Amino acid sequence: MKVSIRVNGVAYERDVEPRTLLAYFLREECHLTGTHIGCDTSACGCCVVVMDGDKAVKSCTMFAVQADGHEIMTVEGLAQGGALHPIQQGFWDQHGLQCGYCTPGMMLTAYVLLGQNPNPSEAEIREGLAGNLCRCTGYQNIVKAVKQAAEVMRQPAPAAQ
Amino acid sequence: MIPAAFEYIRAHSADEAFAALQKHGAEARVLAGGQSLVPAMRFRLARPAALVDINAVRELDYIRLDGGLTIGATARDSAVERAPWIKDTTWSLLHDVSRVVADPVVRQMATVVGSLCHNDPAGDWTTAALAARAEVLVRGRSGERAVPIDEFLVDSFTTAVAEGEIALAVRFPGSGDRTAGSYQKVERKVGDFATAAAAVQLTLNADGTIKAAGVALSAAGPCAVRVPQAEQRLVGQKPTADLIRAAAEAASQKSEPQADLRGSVEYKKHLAGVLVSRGLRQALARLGVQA
Amino acid sequence: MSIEAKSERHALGHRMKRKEDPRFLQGKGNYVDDISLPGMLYAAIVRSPYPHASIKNIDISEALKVPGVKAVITGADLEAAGLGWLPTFHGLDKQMVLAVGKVLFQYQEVAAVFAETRAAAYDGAEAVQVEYEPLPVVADPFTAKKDEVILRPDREKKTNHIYHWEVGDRDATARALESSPKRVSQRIWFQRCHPAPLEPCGCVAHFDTMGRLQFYVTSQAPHVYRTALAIVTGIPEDKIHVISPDIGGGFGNKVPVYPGYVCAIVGALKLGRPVKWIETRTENLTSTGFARDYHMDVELGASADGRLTALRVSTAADHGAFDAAADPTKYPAGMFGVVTGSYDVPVAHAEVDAYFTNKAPGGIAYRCSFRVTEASYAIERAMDILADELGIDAVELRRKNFIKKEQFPYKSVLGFTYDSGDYHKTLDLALEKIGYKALLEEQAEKRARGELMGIGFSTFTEVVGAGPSKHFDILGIKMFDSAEIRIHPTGAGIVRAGTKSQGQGHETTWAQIVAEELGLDPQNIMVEEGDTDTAPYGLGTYASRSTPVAGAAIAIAARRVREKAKKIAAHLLEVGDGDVEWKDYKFQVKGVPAKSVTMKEVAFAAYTNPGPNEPGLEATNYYDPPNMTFPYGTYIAVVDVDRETGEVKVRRFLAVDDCGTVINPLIVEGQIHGGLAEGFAIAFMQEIQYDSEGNNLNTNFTDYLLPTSLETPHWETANTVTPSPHHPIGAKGVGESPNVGSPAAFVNAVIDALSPLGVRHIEMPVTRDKVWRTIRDAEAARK
Amino acid sequence: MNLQYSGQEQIPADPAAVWAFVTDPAKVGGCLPEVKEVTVHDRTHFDAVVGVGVGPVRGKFKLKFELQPDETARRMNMKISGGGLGSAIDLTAGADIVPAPEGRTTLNWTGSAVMRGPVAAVGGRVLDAQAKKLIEQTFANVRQQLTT
Repeated sequence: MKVSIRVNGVAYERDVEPRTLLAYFLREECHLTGTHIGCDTSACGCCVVVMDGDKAVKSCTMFAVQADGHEIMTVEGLAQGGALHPIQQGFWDQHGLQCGYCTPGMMLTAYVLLGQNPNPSEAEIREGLAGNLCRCTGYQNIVKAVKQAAEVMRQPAPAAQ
Repeated sequence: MIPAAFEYIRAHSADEAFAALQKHGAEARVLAGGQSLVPAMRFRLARPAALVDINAVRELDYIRLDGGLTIGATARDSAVERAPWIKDTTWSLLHDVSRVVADPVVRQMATVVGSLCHNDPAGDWTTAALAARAEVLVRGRSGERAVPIDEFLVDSFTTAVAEGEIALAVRFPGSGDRTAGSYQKVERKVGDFATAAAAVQLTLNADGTIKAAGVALSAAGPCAVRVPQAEQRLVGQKPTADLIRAAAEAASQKSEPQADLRGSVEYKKHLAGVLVSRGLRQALARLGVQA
Repeated sequence: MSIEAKSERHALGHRMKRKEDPRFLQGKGNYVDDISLPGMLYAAIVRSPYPHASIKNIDISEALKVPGVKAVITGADLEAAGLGWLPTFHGLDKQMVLAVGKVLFQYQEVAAVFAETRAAAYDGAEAVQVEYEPLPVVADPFTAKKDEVILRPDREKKTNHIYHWEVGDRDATARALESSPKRVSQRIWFQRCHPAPLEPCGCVAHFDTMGRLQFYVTSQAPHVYRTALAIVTGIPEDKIHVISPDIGGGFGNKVPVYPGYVCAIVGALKLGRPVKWIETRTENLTSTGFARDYHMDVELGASADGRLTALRVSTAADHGAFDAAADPTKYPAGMFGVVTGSYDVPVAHAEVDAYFTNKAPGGIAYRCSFRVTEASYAIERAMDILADELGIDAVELRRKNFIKKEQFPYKSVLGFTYDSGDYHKTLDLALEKIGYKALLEEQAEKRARGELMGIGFSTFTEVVGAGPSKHFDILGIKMFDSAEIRIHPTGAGIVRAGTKSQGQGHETTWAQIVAEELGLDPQNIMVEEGDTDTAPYGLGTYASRSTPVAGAAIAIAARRVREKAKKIAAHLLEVGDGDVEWKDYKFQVKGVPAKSVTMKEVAFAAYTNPGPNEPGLEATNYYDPPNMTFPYGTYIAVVDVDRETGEVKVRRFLAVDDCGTVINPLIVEGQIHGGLAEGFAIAFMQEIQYDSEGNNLNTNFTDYLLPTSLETPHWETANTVTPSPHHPIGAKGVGESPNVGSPAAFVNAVIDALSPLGVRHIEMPVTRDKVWRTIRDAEAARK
Repeated sequence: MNLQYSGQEQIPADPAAVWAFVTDPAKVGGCLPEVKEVTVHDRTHFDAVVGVGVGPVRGKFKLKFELQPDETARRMNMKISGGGLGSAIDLTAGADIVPAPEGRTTLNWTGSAVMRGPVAAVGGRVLDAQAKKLIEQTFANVRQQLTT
């Protein structure tokens, strides 16, 4: 079946089997391998991407055909203008990642979370990230990273020169 | 894993969806949030010949305050969770559920109606729907009909939605102010089905006596179960510690859980009582009543 | 991109941000499933639903008809090719690649399907028809012990008993226990659990135009894989190139060689095309290396005033269908002999008997040195039980029996020589930080009100850094590790090591060690691991051995570079070698600080003006550690227990670790946080359970539970520094301490909370149901 | 996963008729719910393919049946083994044919099922209902067939 999906601003037109999971579409059709797969049960969140700018979805619990005509943002779309996104910077500064496998999904869930709640408490961050699993960090530095990102993102953007 | 092959039909209207289901009958499944269906398909336990995707059906993507509350078939759990009015005491039961069902990411895809149709024995929305005496709007050959939730939930993973039919919405009756509820869930971790859970909905009279009561349990039978004994015990009474104890006792008796990795039968029966009593206290507290 | 970190100071102990992060943050990590080769096929494995059954027939005809399916292989095909079995790293057993004759555990590999797409491979696997005749199931070591059903007739000895291992003085221990005024004993089970890294195991096998095997695989020990594959397949080792790309967590799960890997290689050989095999989560949990599953009978003897008189531990180990524990050859029970822990035990005896059962093979070290977590849990749990028996504070009992600072190096009665430690100091710091006195007062008040609050301790010592060649080998290969350092003309450089990071941050810490030793900028020291063509031979990363072994190799190689550099510096400074000294990260003429050259200048000269010296600036070291290292710590958990629901709330958790010299505090803290979270999961929710029919009940993440950010407690950390005297930079390794030490702290806290009810022990995982039933039964017993 | 079931059917036919019916592989096979095909091998052995379906879980189970009639005790035991959905299922069912008043027959049945593999692990609750249905329905259909 023919689908047209905009991923990180680029339109991908492909002919796919209906059973193709969005995660595999992104990895194998778009060659965006930052979206990972860690389970079959919509549990781990390694595959989380952003749909239509405001929804974090588990792309291995969704078929590519469902994303037809939609806008998807993957981890590869986070950094803008050659600079890391504040969320990426936060994860780096606060040592919010170790093996890096859960990191893309974790950051994209945080991206949507901060879109809805620009100033979350530690408790709200922990609640908001509870759909993503991490085996390495014990979560504490991830929470710090998201807090740092929230603070940076709340600053008014510097006036262009 | 990758699901078995299937035919994909994208519906753009309720009519299209209904037509497609009529065409494919038992071999078709409706794809809404897909958060239970897709994993089952990945294990190839579910292998529908056709999927009718209703996510593009705009007319079903709504949450309407119309005296009561009507939630369309493609409205997400997260939409309920974030609705501006959801913090009103009247809807406290639904607010509670919207924050503990599945996990925060799954909730952004999962739908309330989809979870009712899946009718997992340990479901959250099914239990809340029982306590709140909701009804499900089902479209069949003879047109649309409103099915009271007690009739809708037939058996494990089985509902009153027949082959070729589709559930369009769920309607929670409005019961004015002086109504509050509570959802108490014990889960092993976020994203888990309930080890045990209790949904409670109370409406008080001006004199402080209980006008209407809804008490239901999750993971306590083939599917969500109402506890009429508790409801009857509560209605007409002034809330007291003894009354709550009696209702909790009735719930514990009514609970017929299965032993599984989440817990033993005795533990789950015990929890049913504990959670109903905690739910009643919280619902009353939300109405400014201490018992 | 503006993501280059600015230069940082080189010294050890600096909180340097990780050099590897930018690629991971941008989704540019390169994990094995990201590797895609032209013409690549996908493999799927047919697995047995039966835990024990003979195979009557395998019909692949339908599978071959599935569109896209290229080939199907079975055990018979492999046996014909002499590839039916593969040796376990242990060296004491072998494992079936694809089942022949019968299956020995549920989800065992029975056939492999190769197809054009992932989906077609699964379609094909589904179409393979296998006829089984069920056989009686042996689901635990105690049934296995009876030898009523012999699971491994292929073995010489017709018994389910695999091995008996013991250490210590059996008779003296028995006598000491007999004559001990106080004695406690407890059966303690460390349940079967699974490392479950978020990235499952997988590989891509490809024979290049030169007929050389290019093997990309999630391996914690790539060089050992190369040697093992050469032995198994008969392919000359020079024709095998193992590349271990970025790894999404290992925790021990990615040490063994799995049947899927052999199948992928056979498929690539047979079909002349690259083959990718990536296991599903279910395959990961049901067939790859599990951990623990030790049933330990622990006995402690003590004087009336609480001095330990003897320790005896007798263990039944459930190894599953094959003995695939990745332990050193001479240590079938790993380092279990460290079971005397942090205590000065006068006499002890430990023995382990291992058995085959109809369960998945494994027995790997899940984020710990071989079997150290089991040992640490046993002694730390037993100390609390003894304290309860003696009616004295668990802290006082520990303090009284700690090995004293002045006793180091300390020779334990079970044969280890502890390198260094100051246990009292670490304990005192922990008590002060947690505010023990105030907690005890709060607990007293709560108990008066009938509330259940618990404070749990674990003052563990682990043994890591395997290991000295006289004792340790894997498949006969001594457990050294290695480093090779090259400094380029501009003062940048590359270090290659035989280890393989899975998130531990080697690309940063290895660079920091080199930077410290050579006074260069760590940002310009590239670290390369995991490629057997370029990296020197090493035993890999597991059992907290990277820093103790490879870290030492790197420091020593760097010092060799410095020695060479010193000669060139002398030439540049126009003085004799003897007149040059290395000071403040540069070479200077002794007593004339003004006359100096930097390593950068020397590096340039090494290629442009070496003088009488051999050009170039590089060195290699293969490090054979003289001894193990012994990191330790004091962990304290504070919990509240809900009587009604059995819910345990971990209110506080403090970890005070001593891992010797700290290379990078940022990374060490991260390692501790992560290990604590895994310890928390093991204590409260993780278990691979089998029912009496041999069904695995925890086959995916809806039933094998990983805690989320919401359940996971907030971690408080602190540390003391007691360097290892025998390690070049005094470092001991830390990655596994938190996972080794924390389970006992959690469980001890729960038991402390329940102790007013007379509860002494509860098995992990400590579920709400278990806690509630324990409380109910205890209260019933008191009525 | 080990499951136990039991039940009773009142049949308006005499024991001899009932016995004749339950010892006939073709007839018993025909009583299986959602039976797709039945292949009789001999007087005590037959294969059957039955559809399974509860909620989202749907598929086919290929089952081998062995009838173990005990003429004297008027007891019929059935061994059923097979699988589907990547899983294995072993069922045993037993029925006592007991004479009842007015030439009727009481059929007391018991059944137990052992489920193995992904289905047991993932769809446990679903398949419990399924195995129960399989046995219950079979005996209910036996009554039906003998009633009309």
